[in-house]
Amino acid sequence: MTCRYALWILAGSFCLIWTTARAVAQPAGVGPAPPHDLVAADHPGDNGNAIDLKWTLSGDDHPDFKPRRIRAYRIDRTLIDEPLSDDAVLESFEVPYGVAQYTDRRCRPSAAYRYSAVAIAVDGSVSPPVATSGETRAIRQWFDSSRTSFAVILVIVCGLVIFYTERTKAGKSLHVREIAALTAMREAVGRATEMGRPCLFITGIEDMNEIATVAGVAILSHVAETAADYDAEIVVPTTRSLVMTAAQEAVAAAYLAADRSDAYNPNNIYYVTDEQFAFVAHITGYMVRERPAACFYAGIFYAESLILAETGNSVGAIQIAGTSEATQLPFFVAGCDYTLIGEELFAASAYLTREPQQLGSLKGQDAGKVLAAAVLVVGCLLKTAVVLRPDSAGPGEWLKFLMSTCLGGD
Amino acid sequence: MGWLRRLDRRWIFLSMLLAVAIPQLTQARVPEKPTPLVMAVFDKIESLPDGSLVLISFDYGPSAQGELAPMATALMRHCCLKRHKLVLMTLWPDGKPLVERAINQVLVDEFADFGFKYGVDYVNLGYKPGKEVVIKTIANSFRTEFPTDDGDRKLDDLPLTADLTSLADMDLLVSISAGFPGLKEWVQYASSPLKIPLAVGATAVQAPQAYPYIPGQLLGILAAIKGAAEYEVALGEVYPKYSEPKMQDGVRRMAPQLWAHLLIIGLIVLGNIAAFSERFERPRP
Amino acid sequence: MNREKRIWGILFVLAGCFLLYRAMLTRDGMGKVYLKPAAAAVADAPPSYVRARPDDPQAALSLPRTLGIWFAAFLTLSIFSFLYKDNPFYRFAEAVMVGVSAAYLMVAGFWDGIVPKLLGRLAPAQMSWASPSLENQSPDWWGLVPLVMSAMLLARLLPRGGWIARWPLAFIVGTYAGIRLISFLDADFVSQIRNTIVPLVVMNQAGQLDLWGSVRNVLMIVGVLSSLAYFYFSLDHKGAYGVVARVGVWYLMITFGASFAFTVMGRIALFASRLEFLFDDWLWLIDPLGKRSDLL
Amino acid sequence: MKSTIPWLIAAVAGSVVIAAYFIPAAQSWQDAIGQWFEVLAAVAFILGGANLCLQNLQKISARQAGWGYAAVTLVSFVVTLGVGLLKIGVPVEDPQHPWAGSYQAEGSAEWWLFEYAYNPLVATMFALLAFYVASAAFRAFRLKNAEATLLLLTAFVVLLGRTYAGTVLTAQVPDEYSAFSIPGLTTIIMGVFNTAGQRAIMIGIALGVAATSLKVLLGINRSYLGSGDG
Repeated sequence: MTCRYALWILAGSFCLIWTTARAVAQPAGVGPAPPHDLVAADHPGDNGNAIDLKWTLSGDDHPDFKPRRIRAYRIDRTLIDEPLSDDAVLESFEVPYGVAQYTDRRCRPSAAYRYSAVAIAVDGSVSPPVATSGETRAIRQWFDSSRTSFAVILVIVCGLVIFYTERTKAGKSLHVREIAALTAMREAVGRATEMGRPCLFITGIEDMNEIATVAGVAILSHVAETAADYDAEIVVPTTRSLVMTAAQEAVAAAYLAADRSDAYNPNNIYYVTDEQFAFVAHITGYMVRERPAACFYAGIFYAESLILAETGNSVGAIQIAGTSEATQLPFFVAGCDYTLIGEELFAASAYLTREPQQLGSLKGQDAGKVLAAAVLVVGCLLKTAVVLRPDSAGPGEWLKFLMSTCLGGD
Repeated sequence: MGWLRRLDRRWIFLSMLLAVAIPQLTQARVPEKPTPLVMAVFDKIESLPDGSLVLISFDYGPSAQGELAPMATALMRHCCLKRHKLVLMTLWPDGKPLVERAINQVLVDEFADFGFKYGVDYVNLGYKPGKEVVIKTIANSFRTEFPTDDGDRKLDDLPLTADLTSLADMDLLVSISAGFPGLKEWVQYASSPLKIPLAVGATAVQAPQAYPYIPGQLLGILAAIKGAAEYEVALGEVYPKYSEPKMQDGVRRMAPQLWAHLLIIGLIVLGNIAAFSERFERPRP
Repeated sequence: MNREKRIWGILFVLAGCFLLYRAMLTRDGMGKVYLKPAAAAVADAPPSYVRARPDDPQAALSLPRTLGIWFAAFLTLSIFSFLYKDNPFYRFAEAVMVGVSAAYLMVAGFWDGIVPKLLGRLAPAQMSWASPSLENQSPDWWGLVPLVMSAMLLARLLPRGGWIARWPLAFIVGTYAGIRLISFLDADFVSQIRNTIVPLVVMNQAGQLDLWGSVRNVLMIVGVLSSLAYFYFSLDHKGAYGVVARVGVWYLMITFGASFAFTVMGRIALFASRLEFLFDDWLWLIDPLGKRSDLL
Repeated sequence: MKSTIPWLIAAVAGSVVIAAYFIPAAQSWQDAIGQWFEVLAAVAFILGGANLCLQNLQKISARQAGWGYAAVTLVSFVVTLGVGLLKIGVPVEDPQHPWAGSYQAEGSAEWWLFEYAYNPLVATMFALLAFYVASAAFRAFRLKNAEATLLLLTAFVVLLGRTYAGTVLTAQVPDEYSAFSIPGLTTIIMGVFNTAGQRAIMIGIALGVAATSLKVLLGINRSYLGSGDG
């Protein structure tokens, strides 16, 4: 205990000497006005490593002062109740002029800190310090409160998907509209069979950590099953080793499901290179030499989309593409026979399987869109009301609730 | 008009070659005028107090160099002129040599008179794998991802980075981006949560994706080679030395651009003439 | 076919003559790289070299880099030749590209991934030969997780036991399903909705109606809603709903047209920079950057 | 059955990650997983590399058509891998740690391959797009129906608006109507129509990703594990 007090005194006097020394170092009366009302508080809903600081700007820090008088604020942090170690005794950070808050994110959980702040003038002179009144500790919380509203949205959206999945599993029938690109897939494989030429399937150029690639592999497994049925050859060059692994599993299983395990050739699903354009060089070379009758692109594509689509077009292949990369959609739309636009890529496997659970998830997606549209409409109307009747409090309150509490904005 | 419908696409290829090669060989130039989105970036760099901390992330590989290198150079030149401190990094594995090249070209060679010192005026953090995770991490702490710089020197030993804790210490973030990870990730994980101004240079493909973020989450944008050209012009207006043709890579490349655009517009028109002539010559049954 | 071959033969000979003439018979030649020692940026760094003008007294011809320029020019032309048709040059360049790029990225994966993030974490002291900063760090046993998963993944190479490779794959797909679920809902779903909430009527500073601003906002909201309607799967595109979906398609088409045009720009810039490499670095036909001073 | 355990792994791992997003102490787990994935992807290169070698060796030994090119691929692969892993030609900065230099330091063999093979090849392949854009413009942009016309007109205006030609063509438009000049129209298209379209696409994709992720976690989609049932 005594030891602790000694440390307190030591730290305190150290602070005192240090600040006095600083104050003495420059002629009195030259320094700028200090900031005041420095308050420190635990940063809410975090892992206990941040403390929020707020203060009132120095009297010399005003946008009207030209030239500017204050250059920055320096905040010094003292660790109070732990043995002196070299990294934690005193730490300083600077924030620019005009800023009256800072979140110190380099705190240790539960350690006690004291802060002081000074204003630094443009000429380098320093104001007298202002300090926090007591000690502040960063506390570790269990739930990130800043993400509450998002948690609710997450539960609603996922809940909608699960709800509709369960409902369709229970036998409730549902209707989904036609997507031309998907109907055309079977035809394309059929045509390849007739012409005795291979089908080319590319699952994008990203790895398995992208959901669009997972969706692409799901579509691959259906196309492969059709190909196995029709006895068409399907070739899957990949740009990632993990995708190759997954695609091999998917195609092997598809051949098994079609009872054609004997016809499965693992050599047709192979790795080329991770480099985007080297991969494309290989694919275009393959296309002009082997002249596939059908080309499928499903996954994430970047600039190569147009090279693929144009080359495929020049060899006369039927081309069906789908990507979640909005920037590449125009090229697929211009160059391919059918295109799955954005969300349709993710809906494709549900369409192709026609399994009730999968179709249920589509319904869930639709419900999500209705929700989005409803929030949008309500939000816009509220905002319009606020603009038209700036004096009445009602719409403003509601809008604030919607934007900050529900959508987690500022 | 039958020939037009049966036109071998190699003639189109040839005309594209000529449209770009001829203006290049004759070194034609077309004037440019900076647009507001470019000026927003220019004014920001110009108005930051001298010696501010600017982080430039080279989020592109060699394949996008043609579009992005001129703006990287122009932005770096501007920062050098304002004596801003530069922290350079890349999120793309093949971007690493590009950062080194830019340093050699601009900081070491071109600004040799300014005597910029490594570790004092600029630091090259190099490449770290991890894509968007790197941004998320350095938003809280630089040292978790970058305990050392590219040359394995400890950040604590370099005067410029010794006090650097996180991205929040930066006065301006710049991402020169050709895709993922790039501008979108910088918006999502750095500029939005930390509220630090972010300027981006983007390839033409990326640019439309950036518009939804302006002006809330994005300061401004240099879109493709035109953005670079406009920036060079803006720079040349304030610092006359940079209005010399050899300092204006982007402007120089706008002449082939103009002719190629006109060619493409011409091709669209021709294509439609071909389509209409077909309808005309073969009346519907 | 014969005629085509003859024409190409003549073109090749002409091009060859031109190159020979440029390289041998002109005063300055072409496609050469000169270097000079650079002023060292870091005090104790080994000497490095920068490109120099041929007329610089310190300049020396660099043979590897000169060869490099010629090799790069050859590869560049080989790729462009594909536009005419598939040919042995293109096939050669394609083969080189696949081999070099696959290996280059593997090397990067090894030195930037496996060494610091796997070996360096498990045995930092032993790995300090590759990265001196690891010397004083202590092992991080969490590194065992990726080690075990890697071993499972490599089990695919064994004649039996390939099934165990599905486990790390499932782990990756599962964790990223979680990560993407959250990040897409947060960044794209919620934040895009939030960004789109704008007033239908805009007032200017003076409190008067800003007609143009209002029209913009209305157009924006109509666009987002109708495009969303296009993606709605449960209804056929018929009747009044069909009209809304059609408006959505129009918006999407405008979006695509704009994206297309924007992209064209970039593509041409890239092509221009390749031509610049050929004309400037290799053939020395132009010198926009003044790299060879007034030698041209 | 063979996909049940892997599915459970995926489901548990995914759920834990989602929960971790809301627990301050666990928020860094995502980063750790990201690093594990980097390692795993780097190790997976061995699978890809083995597959690449095997494919090409098969072609060579079977003397398949074009086996010579397979040999070129194999040789360039082995050479690049060798000089990169051995750091051949990397300048030694610190004599105590001769292996500490970067594998792609300027002047090294790997750097040469990057600079004079990898880089020009990749950039040229990318540059081919200029030609394909031109042929697509000729072939695909036809006034077939209302949708195609809109696509075409927009492309037309923006193409013009992004060059000096656009500025010149409508230079006579007075300032108060500048919105109707070509650069003005470009700005409106980008700011209003493009933004609206992009946002709808983004919202749709976010829902699609969420549903697909859920299908992975719930085990409805196991195709990547080789379960043929979707």
